[in-house]
Amino acid sequence: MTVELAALERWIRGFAALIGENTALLTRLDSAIGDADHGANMDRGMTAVVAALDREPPASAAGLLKQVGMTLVSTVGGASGPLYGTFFLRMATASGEVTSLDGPAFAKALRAGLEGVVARGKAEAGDKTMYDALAPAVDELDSALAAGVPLGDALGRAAEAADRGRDATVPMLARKGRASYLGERSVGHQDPGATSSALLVGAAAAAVGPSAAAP
Amino acid sequence: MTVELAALERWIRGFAALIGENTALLTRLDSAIGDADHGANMDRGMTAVVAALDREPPASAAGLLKQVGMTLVSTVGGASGPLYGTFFLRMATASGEVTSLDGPAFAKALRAGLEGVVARGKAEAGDKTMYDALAPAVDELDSALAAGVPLGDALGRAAEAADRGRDATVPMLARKGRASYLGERSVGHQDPGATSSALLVGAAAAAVGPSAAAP
Amino acid sequence: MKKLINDPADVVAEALLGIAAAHPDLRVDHRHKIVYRADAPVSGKVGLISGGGSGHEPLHGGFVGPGMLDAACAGEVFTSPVPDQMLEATKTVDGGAGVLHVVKNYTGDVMNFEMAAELAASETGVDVTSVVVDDDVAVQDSLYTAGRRGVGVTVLLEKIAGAAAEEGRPLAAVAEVARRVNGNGRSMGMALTSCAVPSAGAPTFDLPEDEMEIGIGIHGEPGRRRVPLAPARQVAEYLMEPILADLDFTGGDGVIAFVNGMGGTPLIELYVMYHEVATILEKAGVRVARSLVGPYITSLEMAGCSVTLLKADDELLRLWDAPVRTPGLRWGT
Amino acid sequence: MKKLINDPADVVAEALLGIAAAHPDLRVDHRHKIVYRADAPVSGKVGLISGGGSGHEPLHGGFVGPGMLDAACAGEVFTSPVPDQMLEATKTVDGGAGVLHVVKNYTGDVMNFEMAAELAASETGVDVTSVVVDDDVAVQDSLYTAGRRGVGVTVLLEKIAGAAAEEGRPLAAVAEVARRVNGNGRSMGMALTSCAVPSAGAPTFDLPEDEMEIGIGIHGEPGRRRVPLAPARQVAEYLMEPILADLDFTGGDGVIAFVNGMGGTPLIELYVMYHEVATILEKAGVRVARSLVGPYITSLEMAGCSVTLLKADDELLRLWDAPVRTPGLRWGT
Ligand SMILES: Nc1ncnc2c1ncn2[C@@H]1O[C@H](COP(=O)(O)OP(=O)(O)O)[C@@H](O)[C@H]1O
Ligand SMILES: Nc1ncnc2c1ncn2[C@@H]1O[C@H](COP(=O)(O)OP(=O)(O)O)[C@@H](O)[C@H]1O
Ligand SMILES: [Mg+2]
Ligand SMILES: [Mg+2]
Ligand SMILES: [Mg+2]
Ligand SMILES: [Mg+2]
Repeated sequence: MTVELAALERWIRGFAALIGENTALLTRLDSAIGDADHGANMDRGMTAVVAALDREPPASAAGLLKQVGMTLVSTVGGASGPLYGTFFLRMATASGEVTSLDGPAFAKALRAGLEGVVARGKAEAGDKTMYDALAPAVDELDSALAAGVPLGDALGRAAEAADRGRDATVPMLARKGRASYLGERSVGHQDPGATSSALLVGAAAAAVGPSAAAP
Repeated sequence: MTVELAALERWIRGFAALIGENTALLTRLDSAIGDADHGANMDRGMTAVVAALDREPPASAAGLLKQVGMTLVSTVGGASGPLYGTFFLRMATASGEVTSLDGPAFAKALRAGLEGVVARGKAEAGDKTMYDALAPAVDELDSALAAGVPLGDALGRAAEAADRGRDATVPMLARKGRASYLGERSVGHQDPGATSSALLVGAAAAAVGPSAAAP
Repeated sequence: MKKLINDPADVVAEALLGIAAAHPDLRVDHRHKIVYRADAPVSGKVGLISGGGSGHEPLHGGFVGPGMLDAACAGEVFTSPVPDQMLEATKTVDGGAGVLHVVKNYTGDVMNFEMAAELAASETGVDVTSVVVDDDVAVQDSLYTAGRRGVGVTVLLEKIAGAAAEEGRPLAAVAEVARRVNGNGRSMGMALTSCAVPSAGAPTFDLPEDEMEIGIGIHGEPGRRRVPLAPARQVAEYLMEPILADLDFTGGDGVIAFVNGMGGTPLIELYVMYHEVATILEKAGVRVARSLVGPYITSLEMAGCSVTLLKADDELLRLWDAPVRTPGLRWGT
Repeated sequence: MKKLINDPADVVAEALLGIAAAHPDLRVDHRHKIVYRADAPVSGKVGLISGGGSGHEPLHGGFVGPGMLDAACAGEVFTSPVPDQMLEATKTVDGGAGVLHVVKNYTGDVMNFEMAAELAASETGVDVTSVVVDDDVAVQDSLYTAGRRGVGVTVLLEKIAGAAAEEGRPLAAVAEVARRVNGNGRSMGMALTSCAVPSAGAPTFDLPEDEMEIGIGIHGEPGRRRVPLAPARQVAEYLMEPILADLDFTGGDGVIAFVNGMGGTPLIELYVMYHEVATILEKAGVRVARSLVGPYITSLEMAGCSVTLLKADDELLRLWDAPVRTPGLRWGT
């Protein structure tokens, strides 16, 4: 099972749709421990991404992911712009000029994206950031694939790991980003970036779809 | 029956006390059709008046009324400062350096005060101002005295006329002062200055006291 | 009602202490609550004084300095100052050429300034002339009412007449310029929220979340009408329509366009409003010669804005451009 | 949420249209949302650019002009601008002597400016140096967190570094002055009410009628703690105590004392606060060399204030006094 260019595009469009549906939620989460703009930021960015896809359909995985990354960098701003932007730009570099990625290649690209987020933002596990949703998802994908789970199901497990990671940010004390100013008072709130990241992984699972049941 | 210096002083102190009790009411009325300061203005002024009385007890009717007028002019500001100030300054001039005023003399002094208010503020009957409480009171005092009613009772009737005059401001459309900016929207609200003026006349009646019942 | 104050009764006195501490080139007479130029009186120059209730800052104290006012009298919040203050200010700034009283047209201000002028005439030899500002088109003008309120034009008038005085013109000429500014200026304001007078302890009026007040005064006096909340574009039309209907602003040397913040509205919104105002002016064929955007005549924490247009000629523009050095307006020096 | 805006999505673009119309001596690049000096680039002069989320006006666009910034990049409300904007601004203002990026210490601002600097290095030959402002003592400083926020010192730094650039100093020297300002400045803020981000459509936080937030940031980020409403005197102590504890402000040539309004607080209250701040400084033996009172780095319509102290030496004071001509700060020219 591979991820075709069309599936990548479904992923991105699906993520944009999820962001659109959850704009108010993301902003509300960001009101509690940030500055009430994460929903608007992501929605502005993903709307621009979809517009760019409509305008100039990319011809390769690298082309698509680079277009997404560049568009996010140029339209989102805030902390999430450079972070998600770098995520996709690094994924693009890792993917190369191909029109389909097999499971390991897609997982490798995701890990490269995750490493980009760390390079840019210096977050560690437990800092209460998008990292806490993305990292468990990438880890889960790797181990599921290593255990022979087909890609679609492996992505489903990754999405569940991202959701658990997102939920796990609730009790954390923020050490990065705007929420870190709150110290103790950040405890008890779900991180907005981890929430959008869980949507990102969920959209990937949905775009690739569950693997056909073994006959 | 005459108004002694002590009764004049009781009048002024009694008015100050009534203003103190009604500060919030006067401000509330002024919020509706003005700028929410009539209570504070009058209270600041009458507090200063009482302090001046304590400091320098005046030796004549003119001395007392002038002190009151000057203090109000110097401490109240707004529309009510010059108006009440002029009222008392004109009363002082009309009273002269005496220590007691008989009924007609007191009534004459009040009318001089009223004329001062008109000279300063150009209000006419029905303009929805303090004039609409003061003028009926002064008229009523004159006619009661002319009908042989003793001063104390005549002041009681004047106070009732002031209250009626105050109530009659409710349906009026303001043509003077800040409430005039409201046009039609001033209708239905009681004028704050007419309200404080009714307190002024009521305080005079209380200070002089009802005449002893005929034996 | 949340405010950064101590005792409501001390707000004005304490703010004057703050002004004195923050502006070493101003002097404050704390007894009389007067802010005046450190170099007052300026010999041979017409003195300009104004004053009014506090709560409109920077008006008037923030406009004291070379090129604008010589002194400002601070009344209690929203309450005209008392004649003693204007008398004292008149004496303080008289440099021998007389003193112009700039009076906003409110019954209280007019009467207190009138009494001050009477006192000045009887107690001093100072030549006093008064100019009354009444530019608010929200108010029906009539001989039988208190007339129009003095609002935004006050700022422009104090600047321009101040420049005329600084040039050494005689009292009559400075007064003439001031009256010309008043005659050629019109304003209209609106509010999104109420203000709260500190001593009153509660908002002056209630304004539902989905309504705004058009034609409001600078003391939270109710305006012409309440209307549903509307976009900035519509608000600009509500304000501009009566202004443009009241005076022909086309021709001449253009207008000074002034979008004023009422106190609680952020600057970013005032620029959005200025854009709408400029767009309407362009459509109406009115040329903008100069502009001013910011909170200059405020109403405590009231959210809202006002628009002022002043039809200018070459001379008024030159006086507008002349140097001014006050806390509130400062350029050219 | 009541605002003088049209579509929330257009607030920044329309405000920039207003700025362009109101300030003919500034230029606005509407595509990139950059405000820049009409005479940019100034040949041989170090260019100063800054930028950040909108909603803090006059910061930064209102500080563009001779003696201060060469350009300001406007992000969405409370959202750092994107690298393309800083890159474009860098190219626009480079007069051959390099460009200083003034960055407030927020994760988003830091990362976007970083990417812009990387792009400038790879795409242009422009020499770029960045200075990060982190003066907010409300925030615990640590290697493991995002560090202190950049707040009030930003205004003072842009003025002083701008003067140093105007003098013709080289990039390293301008950056050194800027870092010195940051190292010697501390701030702390508080809020009485929340702000509301236009696109969010609701207040960022709830603050009961009888409470205030101490240590708030300029984006309505919750502060150190909530306490019951208290008089200005007490509020001044809440803000001054951590500032004075963090740095010794005695000695030297005194401080620049800056009481800043958060947007919704009227000027009269800021002067009341300034009086309290000056009183505390006097007791603490800190001499005030210069002062600034007004809304200069705001948080939309949030009511509240912040205090900034900058320990100054003779040189910083001279640079502070140097001429500046911007919409927000203007003197000496
Ligand atoms: N250093 C960082 N590393 C990883 N993620 C971060 C970092 N800082 C912030 N984030 C993420 O960014 C999210 C906030 O994004 P957003 O609200 O769009 O930007 P801003 O904080 O600039 O307003 C946070 O919820 C967090 O997940
Ligand atoms: N021209 C006038 N003549 C008589 N009374 C007046 C006039 N103008 C105003 N008033 C009275 O003054 C009252 C308001 O006083 P106050 O609130 O203290 O002053 P201000 O209107 O300046 O705030 C009004 O209610 C009205 O009764
Ligand atoms: Mg945010
Ligand atoms: Mg009143
Ligand atoms: Mg008043
Ligand atoms: Mg943000």
